[in-house]
Amino acid sequence: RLGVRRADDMHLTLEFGGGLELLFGSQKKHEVEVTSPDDLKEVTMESLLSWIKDNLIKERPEMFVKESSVRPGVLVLINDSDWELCGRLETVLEENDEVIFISTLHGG
Amino acid sequence: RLGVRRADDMHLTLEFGGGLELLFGSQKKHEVEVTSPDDLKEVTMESLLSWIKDNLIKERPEMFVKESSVRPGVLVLINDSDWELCGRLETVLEENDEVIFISTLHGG
Amino acid sequence: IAGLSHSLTAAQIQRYSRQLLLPSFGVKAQENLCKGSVLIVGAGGLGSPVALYLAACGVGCIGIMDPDRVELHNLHRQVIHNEASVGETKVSSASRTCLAINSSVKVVEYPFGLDARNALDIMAQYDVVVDASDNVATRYLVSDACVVANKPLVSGAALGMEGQLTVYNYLKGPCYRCLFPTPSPQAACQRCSDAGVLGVVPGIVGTFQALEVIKVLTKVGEPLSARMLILDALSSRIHTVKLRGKNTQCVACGELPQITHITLPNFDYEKFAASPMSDGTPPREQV
Amino acid sequence: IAGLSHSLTAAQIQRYSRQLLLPSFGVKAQENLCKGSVLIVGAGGLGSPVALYLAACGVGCIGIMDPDRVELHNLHRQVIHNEASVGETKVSSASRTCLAINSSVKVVEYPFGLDARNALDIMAQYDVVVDASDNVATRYLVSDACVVANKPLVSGAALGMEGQLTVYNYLKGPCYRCLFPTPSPQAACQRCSDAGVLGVVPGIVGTFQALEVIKVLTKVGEPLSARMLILDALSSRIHTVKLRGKNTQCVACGELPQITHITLPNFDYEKFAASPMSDGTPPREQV
Ligand SMILES: [Zn+2]
Ligand SMILES: [Zn+2]
Repeated sequence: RLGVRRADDMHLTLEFGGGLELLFGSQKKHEVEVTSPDDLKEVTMESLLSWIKDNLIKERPEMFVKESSVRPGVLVLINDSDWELCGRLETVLEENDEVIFISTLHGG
Repeated sequence: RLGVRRADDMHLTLEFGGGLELLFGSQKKHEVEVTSPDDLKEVTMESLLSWIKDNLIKERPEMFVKESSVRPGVLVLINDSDWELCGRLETVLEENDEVIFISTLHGG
Repeated sequence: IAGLSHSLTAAQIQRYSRQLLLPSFGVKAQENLCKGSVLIVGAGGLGSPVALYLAACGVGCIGIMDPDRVELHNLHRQVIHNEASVGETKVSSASRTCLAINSSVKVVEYPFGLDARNALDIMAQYDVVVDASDNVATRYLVSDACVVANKPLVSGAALGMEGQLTVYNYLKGPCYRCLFPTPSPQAACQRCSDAGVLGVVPGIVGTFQALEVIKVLTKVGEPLSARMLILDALSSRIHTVKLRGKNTQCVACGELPQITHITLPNFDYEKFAASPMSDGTPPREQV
Repeated sequence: IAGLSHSLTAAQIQRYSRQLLLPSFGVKAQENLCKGSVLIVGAGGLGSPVALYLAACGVGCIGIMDPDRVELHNLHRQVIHNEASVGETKVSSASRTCLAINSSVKVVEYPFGLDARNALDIMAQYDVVVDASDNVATRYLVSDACVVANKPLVSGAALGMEGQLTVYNYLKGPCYRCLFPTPSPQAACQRCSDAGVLGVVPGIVGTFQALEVIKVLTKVGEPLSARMLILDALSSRIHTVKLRGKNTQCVACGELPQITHITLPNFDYEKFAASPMSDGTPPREQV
């Protein structure tokens, strides 16, 4: 587990694929404890992205994030469902949610 | 959903594969409400099997159950995990658990 | 089966007997296959198993499109070719293998690449299109052309130890641009010639693509429309995820499409994708 | 790559270059493949893609075992054969296709069935065994023999629109008898000749079996030991589940095994499974 668990921390399982894992030390799966920003009780996808940028990413952040969202070509899945279906950046995450970031592949 | 939901009923998702679905009207997936037997609060795999035998099976029960368990050649998975790992017949089921019964295939 | 009124010959009944036995398949489904047609864009790692299995199961007309010739380093994954076909065009090598397995199907060879000018005319002749290509520019072209020509698109991709598969532009599902309105940055557009690929990975994805084509042609089962299959061969982890539906604002398949049969032929896909359609680009690390 | 001290020839480096590029694969893994050997029991629907992709990726020695001859109704799924090989033994037809793709590998033909007397001697010569057979009796024999000969077993099955795959007798995982100490009742032991099969289903399972063989031979990635891949082609649902570990009471791989190199050769597998090893049984509905 990454990070000491504080009272209102949220445990999430993050996965990076399609090459994105190269930005995270070539590790695909990460069990993390995410603190909800300042007084907000909720962790949204937007706060998760900035948490990842500040705590997890090892190199070339521009290959993962662009402005406040993910860079083009990255598919985001929350519990195996496209985040487009649950409100993209506004999606409110829950304890033990699984979030997958996967870059679309072009090879064949 | 099958069956009227009573207070202490438990909703389960059952799946039959590898040919077993032929005993259940060729329907693979069944969303069911299972009542825990008499005063017991719990639904175990054993009580689920007898519930299935009494309420769901359409033909040739001997091709599904044998004595109080499943007949040889049937693999039982609770939330994608072999029931051998969680106590076979004694396993206590929880709300919204997914139980898969799949007959081993021999063809090739 | 022979007694029923159907169009299968005795030889077809014998050849496809094991499929005809299937309760969920049967004569009507086989007839749909034998009358069906599929265009396979790419005769490489993905296209090999797609063409092999579609010829074997009896798809009436198979179009195969690829500008390249067979090379030795293709053979670890492009199992429709062999040592004797090195130097030959991929489409003629693939066609020979398909006809050797099933001489009753028709194979049409397109020894050149799909481009904005020829896409719509060629696609119009087929029921289903398979994207087995290897570059971003072609993937946008194939998707746009399928939307304009109103054809379902079975799209697969494979690189390294990973694979992805979905059916675009079918039922109420999204198209490629619905998912990716803007292309990935260049550094994320890798080829097998850059990042490498394990042979069986396009093998698994391509065989699965053949399954999706069969289901679209026969209307049997639920194809991967608005769902994506994700394969990680290293951990043998493979699962399907739920995708968004059509984007009403999509420039291709939305309510006010900018990509039409008039504008598509003049669209510069290589410029849009900032990468060429043909192989031979300098290696870049996939991110 | 050429500079490193390794045993690959220039031709091998060129042929396998796209695999050698893989960070997770590399020269050492390719050397393991080229020095590796695999016995494929069955040259049918599953054995076809297994043999094709293992020959293509360079497995040094491939043994193929099957007593049958190629028939027209095999060709919808057994894509290693073709119309010209109808009537020929399946092993010689398969061998020809493998060598056409990769003449640098060795293929050993066994034009007869595995049985209790020949199993141990033959298996002893191989690193990994693949169960691509089509009947219960053979599956128990192959599993028991792998336990006695201490070989990992990549076991696949396909029927109708469904497929299953796991790696038995490897690391701390179970063997076939750990999962199924008693065979299924006869009514549940169906063949493709009874219940039918869609060609791509053994195609997907068999290609996946080739992946598992590669991972066992190269020690790259996590193979499906104590996990099972379950495919339902109708809904394109494919997922892996977690299986029990070794059963210490197992008659084959347990602490006090009754199946040993002494008892195995005299064990009557057809009687135990109440069904014959060869094809041609009367049709029964799969339950
Ligand atoms: Zn669209
Ligand atoms: Zn055992």
